[in-house]
Amino acid sequence: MSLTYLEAIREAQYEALRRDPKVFLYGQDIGQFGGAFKATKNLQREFPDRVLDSPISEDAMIGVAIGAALEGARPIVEMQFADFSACGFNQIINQAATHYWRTNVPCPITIRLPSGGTPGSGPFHSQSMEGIYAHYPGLVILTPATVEDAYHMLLDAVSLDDPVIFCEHKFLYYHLKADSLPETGLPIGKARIARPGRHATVVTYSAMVHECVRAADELQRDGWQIEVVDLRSVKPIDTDTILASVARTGRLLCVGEAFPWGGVTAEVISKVVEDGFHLLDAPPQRLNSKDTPIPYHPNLWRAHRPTAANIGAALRGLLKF
Amino acid sequence: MSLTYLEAIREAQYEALRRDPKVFLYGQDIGQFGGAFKATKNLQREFPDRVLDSPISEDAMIGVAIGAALEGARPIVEMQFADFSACGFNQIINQAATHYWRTNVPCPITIRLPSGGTPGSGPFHSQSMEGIYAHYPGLVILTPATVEDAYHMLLDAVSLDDPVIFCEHKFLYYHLKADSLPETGLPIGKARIARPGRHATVVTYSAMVHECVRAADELQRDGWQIEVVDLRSVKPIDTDTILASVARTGRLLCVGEAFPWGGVTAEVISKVVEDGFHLLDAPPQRLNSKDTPIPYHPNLWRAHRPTAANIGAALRGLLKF
Amino acid sequence: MAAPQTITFTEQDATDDFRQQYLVTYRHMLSARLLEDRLAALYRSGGKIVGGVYLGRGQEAYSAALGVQLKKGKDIYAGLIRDQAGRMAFGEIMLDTTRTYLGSALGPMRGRDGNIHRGRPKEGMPAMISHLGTMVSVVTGMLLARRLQGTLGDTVGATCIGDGATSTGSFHEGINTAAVEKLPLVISVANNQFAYSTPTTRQYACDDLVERAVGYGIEGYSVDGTDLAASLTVFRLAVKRAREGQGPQMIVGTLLRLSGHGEHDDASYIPPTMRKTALARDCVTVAEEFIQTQSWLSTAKLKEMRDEVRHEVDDAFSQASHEPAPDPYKEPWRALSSWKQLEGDTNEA
Amino acid sequence: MAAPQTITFTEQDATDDFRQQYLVTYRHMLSARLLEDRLAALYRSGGKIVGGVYLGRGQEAYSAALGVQLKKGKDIYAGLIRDQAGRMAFGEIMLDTTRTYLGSALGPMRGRDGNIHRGRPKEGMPAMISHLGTMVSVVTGMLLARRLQGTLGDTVGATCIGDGATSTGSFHEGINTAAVEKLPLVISVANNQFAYSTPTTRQYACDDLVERAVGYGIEGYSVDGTDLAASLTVFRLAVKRAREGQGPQMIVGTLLRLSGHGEHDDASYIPPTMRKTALARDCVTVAEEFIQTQSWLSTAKLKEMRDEVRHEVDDAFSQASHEPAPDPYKEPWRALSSWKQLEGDTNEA
Ligand SMILES: Cc1ncc(C[n+]2csc(CCOP(=O)(O)OP(=O)(O)O)c2C)c(N)n1
Ligand SMILES: Cc1ncc(C[n+]2csc(CCOP(=O)(O)OP(=O)(O)O)c2C)c(N)n1
Ligand SMILES: [Mg+2]
Ligand SMILES: [Mg+2]
Repeated sequence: MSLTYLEAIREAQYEALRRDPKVFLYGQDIGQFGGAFKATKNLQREFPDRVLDSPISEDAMIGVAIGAALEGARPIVEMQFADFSACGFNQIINQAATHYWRTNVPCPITIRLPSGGTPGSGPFHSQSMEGIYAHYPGLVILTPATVEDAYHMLLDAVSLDDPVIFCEHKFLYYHLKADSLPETGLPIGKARIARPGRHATVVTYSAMVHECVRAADELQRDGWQIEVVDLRSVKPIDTDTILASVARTGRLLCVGEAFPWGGVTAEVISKVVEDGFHLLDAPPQRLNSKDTPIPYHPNLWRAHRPTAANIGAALRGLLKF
Repeated sequence: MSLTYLEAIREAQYEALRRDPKVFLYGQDIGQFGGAFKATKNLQREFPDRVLDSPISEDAMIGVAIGAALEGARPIVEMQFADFSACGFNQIINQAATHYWRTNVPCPITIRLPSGGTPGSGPFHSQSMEGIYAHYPGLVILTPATVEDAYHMLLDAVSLDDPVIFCEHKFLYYHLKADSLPETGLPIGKARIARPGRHATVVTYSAMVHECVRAADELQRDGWQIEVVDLRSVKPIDTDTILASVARTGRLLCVGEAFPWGGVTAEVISKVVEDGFHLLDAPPQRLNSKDTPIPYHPNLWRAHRPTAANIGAALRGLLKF
Repeated sequence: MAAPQTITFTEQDATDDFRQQYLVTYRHMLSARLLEDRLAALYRSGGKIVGGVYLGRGQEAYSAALGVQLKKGKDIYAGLIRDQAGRMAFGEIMLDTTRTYLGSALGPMRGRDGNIHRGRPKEGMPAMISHLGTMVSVVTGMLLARRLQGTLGDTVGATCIGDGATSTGSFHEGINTAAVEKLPLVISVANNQFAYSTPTTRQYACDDLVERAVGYGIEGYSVDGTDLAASLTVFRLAVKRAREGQGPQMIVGTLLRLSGHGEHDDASYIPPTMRKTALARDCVTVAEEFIQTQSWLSTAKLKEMRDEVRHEVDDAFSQASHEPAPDPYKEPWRALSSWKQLEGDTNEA
Repeated sequence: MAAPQTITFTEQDATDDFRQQYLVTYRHMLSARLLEDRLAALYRSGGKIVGGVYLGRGQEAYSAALGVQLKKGKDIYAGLIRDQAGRMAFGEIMLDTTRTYLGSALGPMRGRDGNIHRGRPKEGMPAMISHLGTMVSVVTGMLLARRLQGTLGDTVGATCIGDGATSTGSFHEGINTAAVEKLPLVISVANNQFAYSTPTTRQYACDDLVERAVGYGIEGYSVDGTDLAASLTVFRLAVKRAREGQGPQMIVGTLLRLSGHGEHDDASYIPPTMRKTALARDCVTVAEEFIQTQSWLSTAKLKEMRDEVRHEVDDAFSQASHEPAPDPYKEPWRALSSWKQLEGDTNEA
């Protein structure tokens, strides 16, 4: 058996529906059609009452999921693209995120955000919104980079009693494959050393893990051993694992695909310098997208996001310091 | 003449309307009623056609402003509370922020967000959203801390050809006063040394400037000279002024009222360590609100946000290092 | 879809059962009025009340007439800003109100949220957030979950909204979703002529908001919201039809807010002429007169009821005012229910 | 507010002027169809097209019938996904389309945005963002600014939307705001029975979306969107009434999308039976037959027109395909128009 990142997401939803009759799926075109990316393909056939097509109403979609969760259901909401969650933003940050704290009643919903850029998708079908949601208390933000994590973390998200923003990366959907799925995954909130090394640490997540590993492989040729830490969860952030890595390497580069102001990379760097300043032998660096909307044309798009090439260049700069 | 922060905002709007017939105001209850905080008091009487009450439709309010700007108008939109801008979030970040870059046609709108906490206002009338909007390319985010800045920066916002998120702090509305207004203010994007010092730098903005100055005054008694930098604009950030201050003091504390994950304080720290790592004699520190929604009860509220007391404590920790 | 109807009360509706319901509802109205009068007085005297005070004065009949149709423990009732009466009619206890307003740590919101934002979601009373319109889809989702889990039966979910909030996208999306799912949602619009200071002419352009019902493919009713008899009649009908599976029901009650938006507001923007129209009738007085005309209760009995309620109000205030305020040092400051599980895994929540 | 009307074409409407407009519109329909056929073919052959391709096949009559009523340089036209024909009828040049799809740096979006997201706001053609419903308030704002500045005159603003997008809160807020301001907004709903794969039964519960008009207090019309004559008639009327100051006009055209949602989609979810109904008539064929029945053009003339259009399409594609792609090294990567001013002040944009 071999399956893709996208298939893992489908399988996890299948498994979630199978395990727990309280789970249901809600989203645009997810029923008979199986979703814009086919992440729910055939699931309505298997669970006819628990895979529901919604109107184009992101605000109500989240509101419905919240209400359903209050009555004991376990909704998984698919946003057709992460970008459209902007229309459900208010319900996510003000209703879902505050609910447990205000009322003592938890709000277990999972919101799937097909995230990140692919060539030719443009400013409104390419966004990475993890940094926006992570700013708000009361949300858990997961950003799987591997097929295995896509599967196990989605199942974990559904069983967690809190609202989870599940940022799955569209660029990984089809070409990231695994031969099989391990029985269990790492716990939520734990980072993973994607590639061990000792000269510098790259902290990253989601699709950028693969760009960073590529850059690290490239630097290996020159004898540099770069450690790549895959955050897996951007809220909570596993500061222990990051600090342990920086303690080994003394150098830190943070890479994210989102916009450069604030967000995950700034949060990681701030955490590291607060608690691990003495571990650093060089100024910690960030690499994010450029500070413009995400371009449509692939020529521009490739220059807009971090790639193995400029990650490698940033690393060389860092190592020279 | 003496005027409050709130009156300065009203005066700036009066002046903007007077100077330029293309300026108009749009918002809920801003007409005859003069707005929930009276920031537009009597302005409809003076400019009957250019102060318009809107329906409770934050998404449309921003959309209307964008459309009007494309036709050459200069709208100032009042959100009744910053928190309700969450319902206009999509139009702000996807329509206004991307417009110039996509089409080459600028989108000069000013969105006033009555921001920040006051006792008894609770989770939905107290939010500070500057860090959310600053994440997005294409927006300018202003956070005046003084009466003078409230006035001049609002006028600057209206004359700027880009969308501006104007975060005015409700806690300053009534009790912050100035005797008169200077003829001009600092340019947009320039930070201000609110209080000079040489032992540590506190970078902050909006209402927290005053808490930080209070904390600095308190430490002065023990001989500590704390420099307080008022960012004024959180996007763009005036890194030069910050770095120059850190070069003098070697120590950095960043204070913000917003939630602790990401946001302005993380951005400032990341910028400083990237370019000014060698200037630091101690790990740079952050102080934000607690990572929960903003509490309603004043007892909890006072413990939720940074105050002169815990800013002072953080500074003492930093100075001991 | 049939055109919306205007519902009035006719003498034939005055069954025994109706009389009983009328009197029970009147008592809830009175409770809400006296409780809120006290809140207003406390607010004005300063110090005691934490935060703002938002009253339902003038809307008690319309509000309670819905709450009284529903069963706590079975149905759902999501009251909004001006639904003190409806909440009480549904079964919310007075202490929940006084504790929340007085900032007792023992109230349902424990000082974390306040005034009208209180609720007990596990008892069918969701706790509203401020953002208007957003509760419509939440109640819709509660009903949907019941249907999926096979527990819907003949339960209904009710939610309330003002004229102003009908302009929100959230209202539109929520009601449309409920219509598509044909869920037993009862949506009560209290058209009190103003949204804060904004008159309806700046809020919508149709003649009556009930005209929206047809466009959603749901049943709609108009009613004089100052008239308890008519309000009971319309909500009886609407709740019955919702229970029977006729899908969402929209009721628009016409009335006037007889207070400021909050107690900080003198509502001087309400034209004096409007205060002289039938819209401005005080529904509590109207109901009391109706009771007397029908000879359902004597003046003595009415006074007795009023005294009883006053005592209940006294008790609720006195108990809450002696309770402790929330203590920031005892507050765990954790926004996630699973924080222990997550902190076990890593070093922060 | 009067009840919505269903508009049909009657022979009396066939004035000389109408014939002329019909033929002009038909030519735009043909242009759109042939241009989009080429886009689809290029998409399938791979490599040339940057991004996705979304066609208006089957909607050309309804789309162009609105565009042709408007004057570029005076009115506003915000076309949406399936409005290639309407855009052309309004006056968008073919090169704007081909350049955008082929990723030429010389197109209006310069490679920064693509396909249907193109526009020229300064020429009355706002550039849509993807988030559905959001353009309604933008066009409303454009009209409002004109009124404030005294330049509204008898200009109108038109915006288009699909059945699915009527479920967005943004649509609701935008249209309600236009109604409150009584602005000359023409809102054309193309009910093509599906939103991506979602049938209308999962999108709304009313019988006809035009029933929403009454609830907004605006005028509404239904029309068979496959019929160019009827579509011209309804939009003539609606645009005229908007120009005259009668406020927003909502038109709902019924038709079927004769393509996938995008060219990646085979639309196998459309029931074959539906493909056999009148909804599935190809409006281009219908119009051509009508022209022949009316003897307005000979078969030879029609063929001549088709050849002319084909040449224009050829030229537009050939020119755009020889133009340079955007160069990331020449891109200033600045999202603010005032970046120079702001960088003068500080060290970053
Ligand atoms: C989305 C949103 N925008 C603005 C507000 C601020 N606000 C609170 S109540 C109110 C007026 C509500 O009017 P209406 O819906 O008619 O209810 P009423 O107060 O008359 O009962 C406004 C504007 C809000 N709570 N939510
Ligand atoms: C707010 C929002 N949610 C989801 C989408 C994704 N999406 C793009 S087109 C589409 C279907 C639109 O259907 P309809 O409005 O009927 O227009 P049609 O495609 O049929 O012309 C969807 C769901 C979007 N663009 N915007
Ligand atoms: Mg009202
Ligand atoms: Mg459609």
